[in-house]
Amino acid sequence: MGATTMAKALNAALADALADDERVLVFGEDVGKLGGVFRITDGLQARFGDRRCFDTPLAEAGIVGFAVGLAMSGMRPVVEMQFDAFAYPAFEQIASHVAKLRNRTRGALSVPMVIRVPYAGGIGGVEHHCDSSEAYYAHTPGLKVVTPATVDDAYSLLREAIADPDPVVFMEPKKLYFSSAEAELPTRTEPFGRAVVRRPGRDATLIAYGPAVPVALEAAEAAREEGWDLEVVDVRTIVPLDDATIAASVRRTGRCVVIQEAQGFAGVGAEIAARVQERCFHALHAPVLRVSGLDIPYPAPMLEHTHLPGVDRVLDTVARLQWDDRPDPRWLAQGSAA
Amino acid sequence: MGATTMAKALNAALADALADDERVLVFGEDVGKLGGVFRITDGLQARFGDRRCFDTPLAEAGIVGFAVGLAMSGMRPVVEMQFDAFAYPAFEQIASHVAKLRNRTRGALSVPMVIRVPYAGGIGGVEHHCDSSEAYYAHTPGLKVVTPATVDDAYSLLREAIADPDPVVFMEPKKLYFSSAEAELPTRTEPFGRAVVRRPGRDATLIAYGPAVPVALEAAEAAREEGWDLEVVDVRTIVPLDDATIAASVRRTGRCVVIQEAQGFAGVGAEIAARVQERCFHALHAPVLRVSGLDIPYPAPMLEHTHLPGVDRVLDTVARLQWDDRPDPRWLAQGSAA
Amino acid sequence: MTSTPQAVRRASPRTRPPAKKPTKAPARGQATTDPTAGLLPQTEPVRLLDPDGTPLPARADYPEPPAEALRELYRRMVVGRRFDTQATALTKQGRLAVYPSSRGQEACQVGAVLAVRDTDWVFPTYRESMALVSRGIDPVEVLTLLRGDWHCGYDPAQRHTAPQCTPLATQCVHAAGLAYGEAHQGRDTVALAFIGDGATSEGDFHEGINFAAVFKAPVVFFVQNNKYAISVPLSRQTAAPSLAYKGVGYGVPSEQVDGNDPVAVLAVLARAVEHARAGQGPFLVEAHTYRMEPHTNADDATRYRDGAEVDTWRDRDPIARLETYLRTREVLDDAAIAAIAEQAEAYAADLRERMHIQPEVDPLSLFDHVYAEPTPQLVEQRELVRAELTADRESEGNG
Amino acid sequence: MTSTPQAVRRASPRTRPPAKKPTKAPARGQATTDPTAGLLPQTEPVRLLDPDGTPLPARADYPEPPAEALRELYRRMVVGRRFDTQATALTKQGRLAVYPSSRGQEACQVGAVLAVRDTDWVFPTYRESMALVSRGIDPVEVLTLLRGDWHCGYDPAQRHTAPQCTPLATQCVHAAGLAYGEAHQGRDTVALAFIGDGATSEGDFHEGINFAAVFKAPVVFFVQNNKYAISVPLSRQTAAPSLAYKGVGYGVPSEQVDGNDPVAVLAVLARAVEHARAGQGPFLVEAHTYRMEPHTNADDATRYRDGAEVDTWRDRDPIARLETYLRTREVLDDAAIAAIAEQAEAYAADLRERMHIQPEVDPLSLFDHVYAEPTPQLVEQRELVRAELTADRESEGNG
Ligand SMILES: Cc1ncc(C[n+]2csc(CCOP(=O)(O)OP(=O)(O)O)c2C)c(N)n1
Ligand SMILES: Cc1ncc(C[n+]2csc(CCOP(=O)(O)OP(=O)(O)O)c2C)c(N)n1
Ligand SMILES: [Mg+2]
Ligand SMILES: [Mg+2]
Repeated sequence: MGATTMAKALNAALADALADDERVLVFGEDVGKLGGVFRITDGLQARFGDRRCFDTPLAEAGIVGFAVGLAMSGMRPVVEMQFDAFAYPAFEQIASHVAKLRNRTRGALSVPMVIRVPYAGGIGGVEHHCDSSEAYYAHTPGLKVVTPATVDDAYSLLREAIADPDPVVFMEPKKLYFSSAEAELPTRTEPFGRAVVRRPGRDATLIAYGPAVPVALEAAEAAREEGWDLEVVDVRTIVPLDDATIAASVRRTGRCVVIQEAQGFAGVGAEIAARVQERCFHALHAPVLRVSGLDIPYPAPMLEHTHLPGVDRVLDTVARLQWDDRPDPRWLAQGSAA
Repeated sequence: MGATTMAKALNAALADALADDERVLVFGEDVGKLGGVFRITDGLQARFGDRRCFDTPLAEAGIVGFAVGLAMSGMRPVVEMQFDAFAYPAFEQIASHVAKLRNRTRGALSVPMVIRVPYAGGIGGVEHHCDSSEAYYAHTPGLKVVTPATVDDAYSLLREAIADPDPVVFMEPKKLYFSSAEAELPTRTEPFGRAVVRRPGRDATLIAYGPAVPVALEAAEAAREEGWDLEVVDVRTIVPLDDATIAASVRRTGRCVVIQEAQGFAGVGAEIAARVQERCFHALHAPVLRVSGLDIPYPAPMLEHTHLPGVDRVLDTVARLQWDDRPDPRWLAQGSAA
Repeated sequence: MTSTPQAVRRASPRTRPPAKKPTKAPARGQATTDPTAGLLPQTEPVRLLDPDGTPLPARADYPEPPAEALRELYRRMVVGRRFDTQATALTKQGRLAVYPSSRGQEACQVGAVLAVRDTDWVFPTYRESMALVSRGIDPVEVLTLLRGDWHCGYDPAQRHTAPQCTPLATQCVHAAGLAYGEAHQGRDTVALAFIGDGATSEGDFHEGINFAAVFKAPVVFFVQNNKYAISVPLSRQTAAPSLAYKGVGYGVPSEQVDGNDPVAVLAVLARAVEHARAGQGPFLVEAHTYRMEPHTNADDATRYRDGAEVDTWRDRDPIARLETYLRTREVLDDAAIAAIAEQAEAYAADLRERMHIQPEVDPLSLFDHVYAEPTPQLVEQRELVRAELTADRESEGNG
Repeated sequence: MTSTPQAVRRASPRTRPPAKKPTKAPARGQATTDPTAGLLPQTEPVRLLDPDGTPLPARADYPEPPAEALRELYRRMVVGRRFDTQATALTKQGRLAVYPSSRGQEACQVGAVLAVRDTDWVFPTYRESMALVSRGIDPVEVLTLLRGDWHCGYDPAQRHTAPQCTPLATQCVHAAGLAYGEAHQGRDTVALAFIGDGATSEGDFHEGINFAAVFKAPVVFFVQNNKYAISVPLSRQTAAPSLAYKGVGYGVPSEQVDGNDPVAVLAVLARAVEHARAGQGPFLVEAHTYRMEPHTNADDATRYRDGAEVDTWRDRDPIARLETYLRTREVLDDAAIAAIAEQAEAYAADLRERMHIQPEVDPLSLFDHVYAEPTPQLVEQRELVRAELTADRESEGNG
């Protein structure tokens, strides 16, 4: 047992999958000799040869479409998109084929594959390198969308994704690549479709996923000083979503804040908020509030802290959960103006 | 004054824009001699010549990227994507350039353009021809997303879109192309950013946009028989969204159902539901409920009526608005199971 | 239709040793140090029969396929055309949502599938219904999507035939991946990717042929240049001398062929398939042909092309051309032709009949194949639909 | 740096009547009926200087640019390289988030921008910082995005220079649209689109050059083939004889040039620009060069290439090559060279100094340019951020 980073855990998951199943192929841009720009595929080509782990021409639709064909031939492709925004050229292949081929063929063809997408910000990256693109995939039926927030989950969810019969968009929070934790690999955590309570609490539930989970945990820690005991739920798999765990938590606490790093409008947080109020209406003492990135293009390094939902923004929002059981003054003016 | 179809209104808007502003160019696949597969550009090439309205190579990223360059040179491109799912190849151009160029250049470059997308179903189309893709654009900061539900709005919003300094994704509900209404063109309706109450009512608010608006109106009509007086709000512009009108309506009625044709998960309806409960929590007698398409690939003609949210599904949902002020039994089982 | 075509056996590397390097003769006598050697197409489309059916002088690069193969080619073209006209008729009777006809393109549709084996994979577009029935797939299955059902009808894995692809050019990349995957697993499968002239403008065509070239994947890219993409003429798709000139930019040998000359199509495709199967990488073939019908039954072709142009191409009918030739060669006579025509009629009658039976489609099947197992959200939605259906039935019962 | 380059004036159609048809001599004596005539590149990259700076025999197709242009080319290359090494140094000091160096590619970076006018549009990638400063744009503006600010620094409309483009190949389509729009409005603007070898594999390269060809838009596509896309060698991008062979597939005349021969780069680009400006449509140029530094300062090139390879290219240094030649021609002497080196030092010193001043960036400016006017939602979010900032200031005041 020793400290491992998320990057290393992902690397180990790929290596173990390559070792266990010869149908697994790892490919993409710079995944070979270089080991990927984040070194997630480090050493794989050296160990498994360039038939199992290889570089492709620089073309993301090509990479995903090639994976579709490979899956049709019985292989299990695991492809890397170099950065979030650089998966957009593959959007048609993903939305119109990867997501739909099983359905279109009544299951005669399935295209099990993993599309690994390093995503979100917090690493001082320049534009196009920090997009939070999970909602695009989550809104597309036929895709599973998974995002680990812990080292153990990184390993376990990636193994599960590779073994899954369905295509999985595997969203890796870049800023957590070098987060580390004690972990004994291989490890097996809860399966797809299960959210996990990362911190129990009684006063309100913070629901988060991916890069927002550490923020939620930090906020919960800080909230103790303000006298709030906050529960933190890590969503883990956005599709399929674990309604049961989420609703059970909010029914217990009666208050809920959903946290996501992505721009807020029509994002995954909106879905979670909408579901929570549908399912927990009578248990709620306050509206479900959301904390998210701003509805702006991801800003460059100097201003990313302004964009990113941090502990303060979370705590400010928790403070608005109508602890005195009185309406939020914020929306009253607007109501009368209209 | 006479009956006009939405298709004719859109055609008239394009013609008037071409006549009024020589910077306007209309191009895309089959928009020239053919007049577009839905005939929205019918007669434009004949009237304005093939320098103003022309066919391009068959490549959607090319079409949108070409429009970006044209906008940089001072033109006002209006491009047609032939069908919803065929805009996906242009997704990178739209998300990484069209949406961001103004911001990236502090306004020195703007790319005013209209990307017309015939969308949604109800026309017996085969797969890939009926996607509801509005959420992908609505989730992308920097784009305006507009969708008319009436003949007047079709004309007026399209004119406004062409005149707007920002890029507008103009979503045209296919099934309404041949809906007709009395209309005197040119006409000017409420500007971008204004939702409109299409039918006043006291008991609950139905919020809808695009192809769901006629469904909402029909449902409201039918609901009279059940003794419900429903208000119908037509969102019109998804981005920017008119929070004020929406919230004011729900505060008046105390109950709300959001209707969209798209698959529900992480769609625009989720955003609206989340916002409504945030802003109207204390006015709500029941959770904000949603009616949407199923979370499946758009099905082929034989089954589209099962997928599409119709009057019955809306009324069933209205019935669940806890008229007796008792919790919805539906979610209770799940709560206890968890 | 039989399912092991003659042409395939003939082109097989098992019966013919694979050439060690690109077998194509260098065009125009270029020196072998010419970097384009073996990559550029011949300046004129390969043609083995004159439009009137007169054979042209035999050529070494494209030997004529054996008579048996040509007879079978003819038979399938006749049946294929009859299938096609029947499908168009079914749209008028509301039995099909839409049908993209390939009338006029019979030489391409049938010649291409005759050039591959049953174990090879075909990647068709929406236009290839005729090719698929020629490949032996049940016509009702082929028309499943087009009649409004939610799936592609046939079993692609069993038929080695991808679902008919609508998002243009996307299938080119699938073909590259499939072909590479098959080779990776030690199988000598060839992938045959159909694509239209218009679709070559899409980025996915570029990426697909490039992946195939870089990975030396055994793919034959077969462009049916039927001169239009719906209403848009070829001149709006490319300024290249011809689409076959795209190959050299990927290091892919290319050829152009008279797409209304069935003999030439079969000969050129057979060679392309042989090249791919021999491990020499992809091959690009452009067939010059013409779409006699509108884009689909819903299209109005009079808006963008005139009848005179269509008439010119009527004179180059591929079936008549082959018929004349095979009569001359005495491979076919009146009796044989009549017998084939009768087969075609029977085929159409059977199709007509079976298409008049409306398929039973269970609405709840919508949830069966979105994922291997439905998500909890889909299970909820299935219950919702089930309840709606029950309510509908009840209200019908009461109404 | 001056902003009206000599080379541009020389290549202008105002001083030289435009040729009536593609001016390129048919390669390898092909007959004029050859459909590839004027479209294929020469088999060997055009070279006017030997790697050691010795001039090669003069040639009719690519006459040598005038001495004044070459002197200016040299000056800008020296300043450009000094800028580049300074920028790399700034990354080490944490003044730049990241910097993609173009050291070794000076002939391409400078030669290309010298070939166009100030009113022509340039479409750079992230690699073209040197090209942009050579174009006269303030280096601090050029480095704005890379130092971590949220916008591209310079005013693209005023500079006729698009923001440095990161999503690979996407700028190719913009260049086509811009060039077409300019021509549509009666202006004789040329668009110069930079692109790397790796990025030619993207669909947008295909679509961009195809749109330009079909619309005869005056674009010069300039591929700097520096042999790597980050770690991926050219052999993984294409199986073509060379990237310049892609042109013929679009009907676009193409040329390849020794990208470390500054004289040849300027000569070939000048001709390509002339071709475009004369209304003959786009032109594709591939320059064979080499990226001496890692992909960016964050990259570790030792993982994928060895020092010996880099050393080979060190011997082909474009600046030394031009310097030797211009000394031989007595265009440059020790004094002139020293003066230019001094200019370069002063340029770097000024840059260093100005980059050490941390820019003031107002967080609220994040909302200013998402739309022409912020939406109500953005106004709300701006108020949220304003309140957060106020609270931060207050707690800092109290803390
Ligand atoms: C990505 C994409 N864009 C647009 C369409 C709509 N569309 C269907 S067929 C067609 C024309 C295709 O022409 P071509 O490739 O020449 O093939 P043909 O129909 O002539 O066989 C178009 C534009 C589509 N199916 N996919
Ligand atoms: C669409 C897209 N995919 C991936 C990337 C990540 N990326 C940035 S530079 C680069 C390599 C580009 O190589 P090349 O085109 O040869 O240009 P060079 O960097 O050598 O100048 C990659 C993969 C990107 N910027 N955009
Ligand atoms: Mg065609
Ligand atoms: Mg490169």
